[in-house]
Amino acid sequence: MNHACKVEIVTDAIKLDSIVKLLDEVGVSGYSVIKDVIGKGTRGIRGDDGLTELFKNNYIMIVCNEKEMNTIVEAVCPIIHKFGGICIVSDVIQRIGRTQSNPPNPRD
Amino acid sequence: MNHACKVEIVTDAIKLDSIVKLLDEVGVSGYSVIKDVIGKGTRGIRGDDGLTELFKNNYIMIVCNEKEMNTIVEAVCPIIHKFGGICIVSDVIQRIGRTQSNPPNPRD
Amino acid sequence: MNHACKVEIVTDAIKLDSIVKLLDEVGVSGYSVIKDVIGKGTRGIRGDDGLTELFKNNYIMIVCNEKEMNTIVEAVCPIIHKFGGICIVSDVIQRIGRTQSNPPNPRD
Amino acid sequence: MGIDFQLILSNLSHPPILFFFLGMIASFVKSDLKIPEPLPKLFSLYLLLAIGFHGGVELRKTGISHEVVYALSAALFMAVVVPIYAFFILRIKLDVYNSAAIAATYGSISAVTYITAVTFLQTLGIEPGGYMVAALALMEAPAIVIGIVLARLFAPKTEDNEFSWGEVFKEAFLNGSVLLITGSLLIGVISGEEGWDTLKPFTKDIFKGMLSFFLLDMGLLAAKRIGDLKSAGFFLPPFAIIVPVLNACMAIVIGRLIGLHPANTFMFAILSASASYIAVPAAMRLSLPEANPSLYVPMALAITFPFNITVGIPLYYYLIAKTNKFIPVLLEIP
Amino acid sequence: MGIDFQLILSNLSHPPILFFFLGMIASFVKSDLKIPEPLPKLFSLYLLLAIGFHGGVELRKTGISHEVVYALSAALFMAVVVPIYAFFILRIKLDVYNSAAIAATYGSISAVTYITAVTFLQTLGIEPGGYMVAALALMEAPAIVIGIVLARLFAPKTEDNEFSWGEVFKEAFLNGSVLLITGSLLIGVISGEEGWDTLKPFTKDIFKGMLSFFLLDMGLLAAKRIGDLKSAGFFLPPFAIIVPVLNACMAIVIGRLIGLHPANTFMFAILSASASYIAVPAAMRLSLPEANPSLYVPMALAITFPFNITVGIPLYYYLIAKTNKFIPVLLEIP
Amino acid sequence: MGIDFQLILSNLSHPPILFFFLGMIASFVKSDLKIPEPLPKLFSLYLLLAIGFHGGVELRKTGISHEVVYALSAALFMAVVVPIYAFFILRIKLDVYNSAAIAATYGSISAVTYITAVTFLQTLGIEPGGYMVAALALMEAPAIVIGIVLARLFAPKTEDNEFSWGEVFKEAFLNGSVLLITGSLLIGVISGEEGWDTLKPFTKDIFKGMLSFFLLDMGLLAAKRIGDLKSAGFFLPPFAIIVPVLNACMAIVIGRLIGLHPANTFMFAILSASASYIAVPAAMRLSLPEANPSLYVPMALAITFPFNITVGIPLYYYLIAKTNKFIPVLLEIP
Ligand SMILES: Nc1ncnc2c1ncn2[C@@H]1O[C@H](COP(=O)(O)O)[C@@H](O)[C@H]1O
Ligand SMILES: Nc1ncnc2c1ncn2[C@@H]1O[C@H](COP(=O)(O)O)[C@@H](O)[C@H]1O
Ligand SMILES: Nc1ncnc2c1ncn2[C@@H]1O[C@H](COP(=O)(O)O)[C@@H](O)[C@H]1O
Ligand code: NA
Ligand code: NA
Ligand code: NA
Repeated sequence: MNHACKVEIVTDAIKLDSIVKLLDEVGVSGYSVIKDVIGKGTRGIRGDDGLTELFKNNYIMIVCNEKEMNTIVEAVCPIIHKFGGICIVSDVIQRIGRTQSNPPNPRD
Repeated sequence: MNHACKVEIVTDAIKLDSIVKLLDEVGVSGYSVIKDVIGKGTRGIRGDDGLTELFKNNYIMIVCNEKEMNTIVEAVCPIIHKFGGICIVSDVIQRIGRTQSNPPNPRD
Repeated sequence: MNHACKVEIVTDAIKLDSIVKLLDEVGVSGYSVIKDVIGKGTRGIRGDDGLTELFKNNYIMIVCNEKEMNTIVEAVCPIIHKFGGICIVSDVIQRIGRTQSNPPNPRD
Repeated sequence: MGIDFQLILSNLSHPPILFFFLGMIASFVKSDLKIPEPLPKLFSLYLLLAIGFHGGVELRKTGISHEVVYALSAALFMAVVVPIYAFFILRIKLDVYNSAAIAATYGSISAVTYITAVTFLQTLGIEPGGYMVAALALMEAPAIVIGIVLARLFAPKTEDNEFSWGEVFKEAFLNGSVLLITGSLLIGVISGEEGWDTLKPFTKDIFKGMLSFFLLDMGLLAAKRIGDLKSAGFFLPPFAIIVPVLNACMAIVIGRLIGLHPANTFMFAILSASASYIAVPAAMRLSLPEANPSLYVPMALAITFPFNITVGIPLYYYLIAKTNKFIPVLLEIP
Repeated sequence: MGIDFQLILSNLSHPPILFFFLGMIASFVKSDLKIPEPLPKLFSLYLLLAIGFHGGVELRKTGISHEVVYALSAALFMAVVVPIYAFFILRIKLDVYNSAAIAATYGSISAVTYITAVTFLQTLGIEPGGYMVAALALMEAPAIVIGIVLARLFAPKTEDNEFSWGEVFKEAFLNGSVLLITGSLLIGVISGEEGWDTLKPFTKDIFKGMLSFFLLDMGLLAAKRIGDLKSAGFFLPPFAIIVPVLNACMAIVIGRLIGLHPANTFMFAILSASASYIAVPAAMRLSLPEANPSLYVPMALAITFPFNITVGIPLYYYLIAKTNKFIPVLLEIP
Repeated sequence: MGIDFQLILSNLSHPPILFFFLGMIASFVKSDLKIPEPLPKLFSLYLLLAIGFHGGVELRKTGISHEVVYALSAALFMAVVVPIYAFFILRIKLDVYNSAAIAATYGSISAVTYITAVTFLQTLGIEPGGYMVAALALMEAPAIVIGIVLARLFAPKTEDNEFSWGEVFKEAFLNGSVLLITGSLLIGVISGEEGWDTLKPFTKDIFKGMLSFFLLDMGLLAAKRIGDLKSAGFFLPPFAIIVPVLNACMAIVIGRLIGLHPANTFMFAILSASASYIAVPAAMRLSLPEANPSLYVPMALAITFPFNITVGIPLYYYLIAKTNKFIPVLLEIP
């Protein structure tokens, strides 16, 4: 089924390139990145110090279908276990974009 | 029904003003904007170059009810088809704010 | 039940410290913060002026279980009523991180 | 009046002021010119550091004379009296919270107004005493505390349990701008002439360029905030001009009575006339969230600040020149 | 040719140009060196302010002579003619939208190219007339309007109801860089020598350092954009070199015909040869979203800009020196 | 000892050091003073560019003498030896990953420590050789590679397939700060005296002001990181002072043995004593994510850096002055 999902990843800014490469391999139609994200997790507080990017996270959001979602989640898992961060998946009930006609709205 | 939704829009930073105007016309109670968003989509990679805002996106989030959501989605559609970007709608199960009493939690 | 939720809070940047303190008291496993958020709500337009942080919001996202979610929502409520902002809760269908084994996927 | 007019003109044709106008015009014609965050912060931190350091070096030269003590006492006096009298004027039309916040705004000072006034004096070949920077630092915080005290005294009692005096004092006396200017002043005092030679090209030579750049941004900001004043009614805009002029006049009289040098009286007047649009609003937003920042910020930033740097500076200068001989000096400085 | 080669070398060993190369190399070896946002913006705002202000002060000295009027007319002429002829050349291979956008890019100018050329002249001990900064400001906007007009005229009609001429003119004539340079020019004219003395350490002394820093970033950016040109085919890269040289030659002939001083003809040539990678792309993205910014931005930024500052500057200088005596002066400046 | 104490005092009353203390104090009293991102980056890029360029211009003047070759060899020697011996000391208490990361941190250098030491010498009227900047550039990278090699050799083998030597070398030798300082050095060599005159107001005159501003931020940062050290136990804080002093002593002996000028020996000592808190941590986080950045960053930033710029600089200077005559010169520079 072509149902749309949203995958959200927060992880160490240094791994952005790896994740982007990974998404390109999966062949997702697009992604969005917010660069200045701070936070707290198992590795303690990560607060940007303005000088280095050592304690900075990135937020990556991918809207995709369920199949892509599964591939992404699988591929991102080892990065998150090694470098930390979090990845969540949630439901999208409507999607508008150039790439895809709107998927059937699950509400209808 | 007064069910709450979340509309998320990522589009070219240059269209922020148009979308804000549009939201004001719809009469939503509020919105939030994150300015420095980069990403990839049908128009290739959009990574900010620090000098111009040419390759920058904005992220706009609107929490609203279903009726407003439908109006917004309809109005945003042509902008996204012309200037690119993505717009997704998802479910909100609880909402707290000054404007509105919490909608009935669908879980209850 | 150990179901995962996402709590999203947008509120005055000045209250970040209070909310972080509050989250630490609740004992959530982590949170993420995006600092430069502008927007509009009951208190009018809040657009950063580059000089002061007077008209700036923060976005805070917490992935947690339902019990934590209820505690957070309750604790955040008075801050939002006094200082403005919005707080929404939505469903997470899958969660990957160091802290917790993936909760049972509600789809399965 | 002739000389006054020429003073205004010469002040207005000074590059920093012209850049302020350029910023206002850019904003009015809706140009997309903007100085992106955090560049304005860079300029404002620079100006505080430079003015504090300069003041410290000067203070080291003069030492703590009687005049210094008199001037600082007068500064403290104004910083306490202004927010109190302003509060009661404002209560005529406004609720307790907004009155307290606006009163604090006008009781405190604006460092950029001070700096612009210094460059005005310098073009006339006059250099104010370095210790006036200490007066500046001294006048920033008290109004914050007084504003909050007034609000607590007169507001209806509620179960407001979030409030902490510790936080209020921290916000007032340890806020970034107070700390940076006081610290730089001390560094100037400690490192003296030798330190001055080290930093002069940075803190002195490029100073007016940095000020111009910053005033360009202040112009953009001020013009942007003018729109917010629509909700301010007919009472507040005149307040934002009359009270500063009144404060300046009080300062001029006091300065003369205690025998300050006219240049220092002028600086004292401009400090008293100026209103805070950075430190005080930040503190008010935290401690008096019930007050509306769309009132107190645009009043200070979009009315009082432009008024002071364009008309106020030459006006206060003119007043001092004209009135000096009619006011007796009460305290002959030993 | 010998002298040309030496000119190129001496131009290339100039620190700002060397920093440009350093930036390109850093990008090619995939170093993580970067100048984070909004610092490039700080440098570009600074350069516009400084060059505008300097030009204004100079203009005040010379006044509006006949040569000024001639030069500005010639500038306007080029700003109108270039985008039109470029458009029809581009239509051979490209669709209407991309042709219009690229034509506008090459019809407009690049302030940093201008600035680099000024520092080149200065090392030779020559100072161009301050009014050439006015020519710069004048040549920025018209191409934007012409590009959009061309697209409207030749594009297939659709129910495009979003378009507004008001916005086009605003983008063209009130964009940040036009406004800042024009405003600073006026401030220079108003404040004159006295203002110059005030701001000189800021606008003049540290100028080449700021330029070096900025060109470091431009090198990083230019190299990053080169990859985008893969999709540009075989037509556009040569276009991005030939058309600038052609424009420079036209300017050289025109400059001589109307009797401009060679230094000013040189500046006119470099303006004509340069292409916009800030103001025009911003306007095009809004008004002609159908055009592909991955074509017009890298052409201007990754080919024309490096070509002009490395080879173009000494080349045009050499051409003027060689051809000057063969072209008659039509308009004897009174 | 008397002279040492006075040296410490005179070093401490130098404005840049005073601004460092101001930053620490602001952080301790929990002031909201902060230098928002990316302004610290602006200052650090500026300092690297300026120091590299200055060094290059000086190097051009002196040429590559025997002393240069000796000094650079000694620098390379220390950059290799220090991380190795430090690793084995650290293994007493720590696991392989953290030992390797901290060893690399102390094997590499801190450019700001170097710069602060240069300004200390300059106030004494001494100018170190420009080539010591080349030593700085040379000592930044090797420790990164050695740290990672050590970790690979001694860590338990796992199916770690993400690791790539290419990336390690890129991180080590092409990281932004190495590239900027090396590139600026080369630009200094190429453009020489003429280039120096062009950039001097930017790279020299405002240098100490920019350094002061940056040290203000370093003070804020250092104080903020001290809290992280709670988890560091009793072993690491003394390590962060003793090992730098040890390295300085080794450098002082080596410098004398190979006959370096005392000023250059001093710079060599301060380089050896300094620890990296930018380049190395960035590389370690990527290549050894198992190591805890909350150990190696605060050690370098919150202990070693403040120690070096306050006590270390005068101490190493004093040691050189006192020991010089007791150590024989082995290599007489031809
Ligand atoms: N439960 C959570 N909710 C939101 N963000 C989280 C959560 N856990 C971790 N993060 C984000 O992921 C980053 C790295 O997490 P960690 O590797 O666990 O330290 C943190 O700094 C947060 O920004
Ligand atoms: N599938 C997607 N998921 C997340 N963001 C997207 C997606 N597609 C597009 N975007 C965002 O929208 C921007 C413009 O998309 P486009 O117009 O398709 O190039 C991209 O640069 C991304 O930031
Ligand atoms: N309906 C909404 N959707 C998204 N963000 C909102 C909404 N309402 C308020 N906000 C955010 O919360 C901030 C403060 O809201 P308020 O206190 O209502 O002015 C606004 O500036 C917005 O960033
Ligand atoms: Na006042
Ligand atoms: Na052109
Ligand atoms: Na070292």
